[in-house]
Amino acid sequence: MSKINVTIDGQSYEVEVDLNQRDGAELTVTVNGEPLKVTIPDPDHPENMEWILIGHRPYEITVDRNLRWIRSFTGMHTLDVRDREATVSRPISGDGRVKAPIPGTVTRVLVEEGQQVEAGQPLVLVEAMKMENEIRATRAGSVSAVHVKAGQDVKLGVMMIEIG
Amino acid sequence: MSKINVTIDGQSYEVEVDLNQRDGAELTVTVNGEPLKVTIPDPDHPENMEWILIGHRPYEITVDRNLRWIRSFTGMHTLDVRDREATVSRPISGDGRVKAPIPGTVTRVLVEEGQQVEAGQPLVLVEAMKMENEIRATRAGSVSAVHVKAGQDVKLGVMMIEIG
Amino acid sequence: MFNKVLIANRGEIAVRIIRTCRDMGLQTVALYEQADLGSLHVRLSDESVPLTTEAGFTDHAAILQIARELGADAIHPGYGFLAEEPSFIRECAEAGIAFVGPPAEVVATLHDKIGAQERAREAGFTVPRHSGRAYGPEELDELRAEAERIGYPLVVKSVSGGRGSGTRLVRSADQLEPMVRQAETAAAAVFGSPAVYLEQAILPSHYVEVQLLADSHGTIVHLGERDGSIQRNNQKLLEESPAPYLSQTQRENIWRLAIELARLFGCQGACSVEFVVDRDGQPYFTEIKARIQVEHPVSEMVSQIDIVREQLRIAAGEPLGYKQSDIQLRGWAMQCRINAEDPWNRFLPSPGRLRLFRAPGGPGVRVDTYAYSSCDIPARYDPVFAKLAVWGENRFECIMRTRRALEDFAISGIQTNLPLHQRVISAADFLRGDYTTEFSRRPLLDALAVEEDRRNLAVAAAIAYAARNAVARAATPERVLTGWHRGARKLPE
Amino acid sequence: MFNKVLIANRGEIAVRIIRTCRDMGLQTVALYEQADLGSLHVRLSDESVPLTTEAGFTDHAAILQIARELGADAIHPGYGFLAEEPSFIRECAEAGIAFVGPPAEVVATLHDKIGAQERAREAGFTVPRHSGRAYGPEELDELRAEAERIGYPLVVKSVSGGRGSGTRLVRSADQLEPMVRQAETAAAAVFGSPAVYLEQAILPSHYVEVQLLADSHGTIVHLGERDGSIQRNNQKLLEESPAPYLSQTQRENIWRLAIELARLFGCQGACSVEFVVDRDGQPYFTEIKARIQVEHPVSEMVSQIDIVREQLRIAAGEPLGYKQSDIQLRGWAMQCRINAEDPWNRFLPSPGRLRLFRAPGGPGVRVDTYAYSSCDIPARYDPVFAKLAVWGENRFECIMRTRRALEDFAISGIQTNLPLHQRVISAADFLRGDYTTEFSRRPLLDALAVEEDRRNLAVAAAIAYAARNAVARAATPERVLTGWHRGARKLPE
Repeated sequence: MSKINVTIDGQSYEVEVDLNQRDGAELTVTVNGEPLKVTIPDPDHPENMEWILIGHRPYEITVDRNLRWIRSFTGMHTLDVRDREATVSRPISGDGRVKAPIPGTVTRVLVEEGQQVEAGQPLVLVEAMKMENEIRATRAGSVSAVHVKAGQDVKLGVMMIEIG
Repeated sequence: MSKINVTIDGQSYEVEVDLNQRDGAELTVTVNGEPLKVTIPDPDHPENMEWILIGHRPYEITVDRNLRWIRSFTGMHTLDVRDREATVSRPISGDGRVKAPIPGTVTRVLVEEGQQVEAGQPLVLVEAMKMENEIRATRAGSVSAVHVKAGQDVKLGVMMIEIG
Repeated sequence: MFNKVLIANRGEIAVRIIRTCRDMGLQTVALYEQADLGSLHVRLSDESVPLTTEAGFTDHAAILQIARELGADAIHPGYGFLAEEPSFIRECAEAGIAFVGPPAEVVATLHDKIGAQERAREAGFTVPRHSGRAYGPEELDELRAEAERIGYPLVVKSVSGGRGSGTRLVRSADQLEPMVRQAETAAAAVFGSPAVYLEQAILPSHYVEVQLLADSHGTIVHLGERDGSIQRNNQKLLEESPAPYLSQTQRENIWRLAIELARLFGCQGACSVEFVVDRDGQPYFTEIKARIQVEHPVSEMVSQIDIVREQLRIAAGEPLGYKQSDIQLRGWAMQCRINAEDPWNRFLPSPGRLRLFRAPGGPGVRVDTYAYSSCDIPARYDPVFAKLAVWGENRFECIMRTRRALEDFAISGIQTNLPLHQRVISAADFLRGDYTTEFSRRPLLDALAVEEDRRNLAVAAAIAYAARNAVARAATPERVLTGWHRGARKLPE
Repeated sequence: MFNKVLIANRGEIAVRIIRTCRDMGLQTVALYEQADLGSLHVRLSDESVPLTTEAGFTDHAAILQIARELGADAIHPGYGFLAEEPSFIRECAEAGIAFVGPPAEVVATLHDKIGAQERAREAGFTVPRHSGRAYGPEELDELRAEAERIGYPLVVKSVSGGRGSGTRLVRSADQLEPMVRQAETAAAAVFGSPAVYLEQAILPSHYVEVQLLADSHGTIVHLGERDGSIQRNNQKLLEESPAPYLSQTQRENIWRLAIELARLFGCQGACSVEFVVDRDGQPYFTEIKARIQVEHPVSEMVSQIDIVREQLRIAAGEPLGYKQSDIQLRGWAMQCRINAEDPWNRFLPSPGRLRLFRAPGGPGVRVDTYAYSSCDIPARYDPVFAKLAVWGENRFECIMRTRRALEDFAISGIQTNLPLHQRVISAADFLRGDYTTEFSRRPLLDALAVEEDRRNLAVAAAIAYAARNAVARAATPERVLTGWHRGARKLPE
């Protein structure tokens, strides 16, 4: 039995799940204390859980590897998942290291070392998929390092800018 | 370097292949002594070789696990593959054991123990996928055992009839 | 219009009906048996409910119970299962739930095929000679006498039948007994009753059916005719609209007959009036299917009318709102039924897990299916798992496009009848458009490959062999192959 | 007609062109760069040849060499790359290979956008005010003066441009410099030249383009108009035909203007004449695209004419063989461009490997794509990897069906703009059909989910979490979790 607190688009639910109490593909969970029948087509391969029936309602879903979002025909929803019986350490976001979120070519560097920047301020322009894309500051601060220059090809995840 | 004799729909070709002599996805093989350029998109996963370029011509293919047939947009072709540098033992077909080639329900048994049958003679009717399917003798001989009766459900591969 | 429609069916037709319901803004309830949990209709519906009894899709009470509990105000039966079951239609009426199909009495009348032909004959329509009643397995002598009266060749048909199961052609008297026994066995296995009747076989002939829409206010329109002569094992394989061998006069005559027959029987909803047309162009009325047909997409393509939408509108009591002259039939359409069966092994069923499933696309191509990459094709149901429908401005363009689409279909993991379709649309009489029901009775599986393709596929096979060998070697510990292992950095002594 | 067509393009348009070639019985040659080896066009062609030089699809010599070696007698350029390159068209002519598109001089004339507008204005057509010439990055003062003459708001456009890159809206004088710099950077990055010109911005307005077919014998017909007002980042997102806000008089007027303009410029083949239509319904001619457009399927759906086939017929010198009155525009069509980009992360590109790709199907739905389950969406090319085109009898049916088809599209492994499309077709002004180019300038990503869906998805997330935990535990040796291990059958001491 796991007791899990799920916050979706800012709204929280307490869910109790016991995967060992399955009857074939069916399972009863409780949500905020109320029972709810769920059908899991392939619970042994959770990385491939492409869809699920909650009550009678089917959802085709994609769940982020880090459980930060869930996507369905209703769109993408932000998630915060906490296991009430385990200490879950979540990766810390928003540190000052700005990495290339896409592979491409740097077309312009918009900041210099030492410059003050606001969170969300464009730092670098990267051309990828025939589009020019703004890469923005993950937080406010002072630019402590610039690792790229215009014309340079960058791979996914390459460190571009550091904000101190 | 492997020297392979391939007979397809009754026509034989000598093919020399050395997968270690690849240039990226490209590879040169020889067929009946003549060189031919081949492009293999994903040679490291041969079980997933869904398609191949022979010269400039693309083929989407399915190759039988036992190399008995190859299928493409041109249809299905019978294969006989022999490695000239290895002794390849092929499974022996046409023994007297008639197994269920499909799961279904036996609707009628057409032969009795001791009866003489010809190769290709219908032995059992199996209902599957809403169709009645004749299961036929794999060779001529005398029926030495009948393991099923009308009304019985059979699984894939279940022994139904033995011909002595 | 309804609020929520329960679809009492599975497979591609359940997917098809769900799509139109959603296009109309109607909620849907899908049903599934366990074997079908992975099928697409379960995912595409607003609600999906398991059928847990042995009877499954034929369990009237369970289905009506689900409809009531979930508040469905209409039930669409698709084809097969409950589509032509008068008692179920009456139970729907009693439960205050609309049945998407004709009234129970109409279905009952049409279901009695011998009676329906008699009634049509009395009203002046031409029908094939047939036996006056059905016969059980113990009545072989009576059946033989009746066969002599009708004359050979003739067809043995299941009274409970439909969809070709339990139908056998008998060319001469000595074949009668074995063919009747086969038909009885098949009918008993598939429909639960062995009773059969006899009908004059018209050879060679064409199977022609006219697609009709009939509302509850007396308007009946047709959406043109379809040919269904190309069959295998009495199952239609490829259908096209229009029928290529009919003259415009013959065509219009058949349309007129179909509408008159539908009126005679009081048809309502979507129905198909079926004829056998002999070599001289004379149509013989055989039966009316008072439900959606597997091959309805070809009529949708030439008429641009959504037949399922019209079924729902008619069932809700709406008038069609248009006349025959408002309907334009345009271009040409064909449909190939893609079956899970092995053309190289006498078309035995080939259920199993799909590895790859990539449907063709582009202009004029439509695919109806419950399948997708990595889904299961269950052994429990019939082998049609996809339908390829193709439209072209004329028959030539339609054939060329169908050929392209068949080549582009990528399916692995199971065997399918795609190669058979490729042969059919390359056959000379199919290309000429003067084929008959005799088309089906000849082998069609000679290879299409040219010499160069065969050589290239031999190379592909050799590479597959070499690559598999390499993987097998890699899976063997290195030291076994070479005497080396990771810890040994010097030559073995 | 030709024997063998080389397709000098990639992606969905290469697949699209190959399909029609095969429908016409023409052999095809596909080209690919290494990043595209897994794309569908490589597999669906009769022959596929790698492009090995850095220039790839813009390497005239390499492409002509391949065409000669393989005996191609025509080259179809698709859109982008070589579609509007006069020098390449001349080189094709010199090599004796037909170019599927207009003559080099026509393309050169149309490519000079300022010149083309001037010529149209002199012939009496209404055009937006615009700068008399293009300006380099060093001419900001001259550009500023010209901007004052034209007046604000205005649009900065790349002279080499097309497809929206390097286009920026400037609402007031203080924005001019930053927007010009942005446009220059984008234009230099995408097209290799930073030169820009200015055009009066008409706000609010509609983007309307008329699809034409012009043969080499003087016949020009239209296949109706398309709206392209719904954009993101100056890239069209959703197109529809007909344009919902035009009166029949306005519509017929625009058709007539388009045909007159095509005649003025000597267009040949498939081309689109583009207008900006102001609030009063006044159309301003902006430019002519003398090539197949990304959004051509909506015109194919309302006209039932295969535009690629007509391109090939025209290039082979055939007359159209039909008049305007033979063309019936029927129903309504929409197309959604499905892009590999992340709507929750400022639409940054999201290339990568698809895990799942299941396209919607059924009546009235068409998908053009180079993708399939488990293929790669390369980072090297533009983010459009699929196009969903939907037909309905009227606009309401078309919208409902588009909504259904968007919901049924199953794609995982990358992020896509499907959620954005779902918002667009639910927006009130889109539903009313009176939207303008201002539509694109507002946020559209508020959630559509109702409370119950949100709760259900929370449950799904909890189950995904629990299931992953269970697997992670199973992968950890048992003794680590419990203090037990397989060999220890007694309690640890």
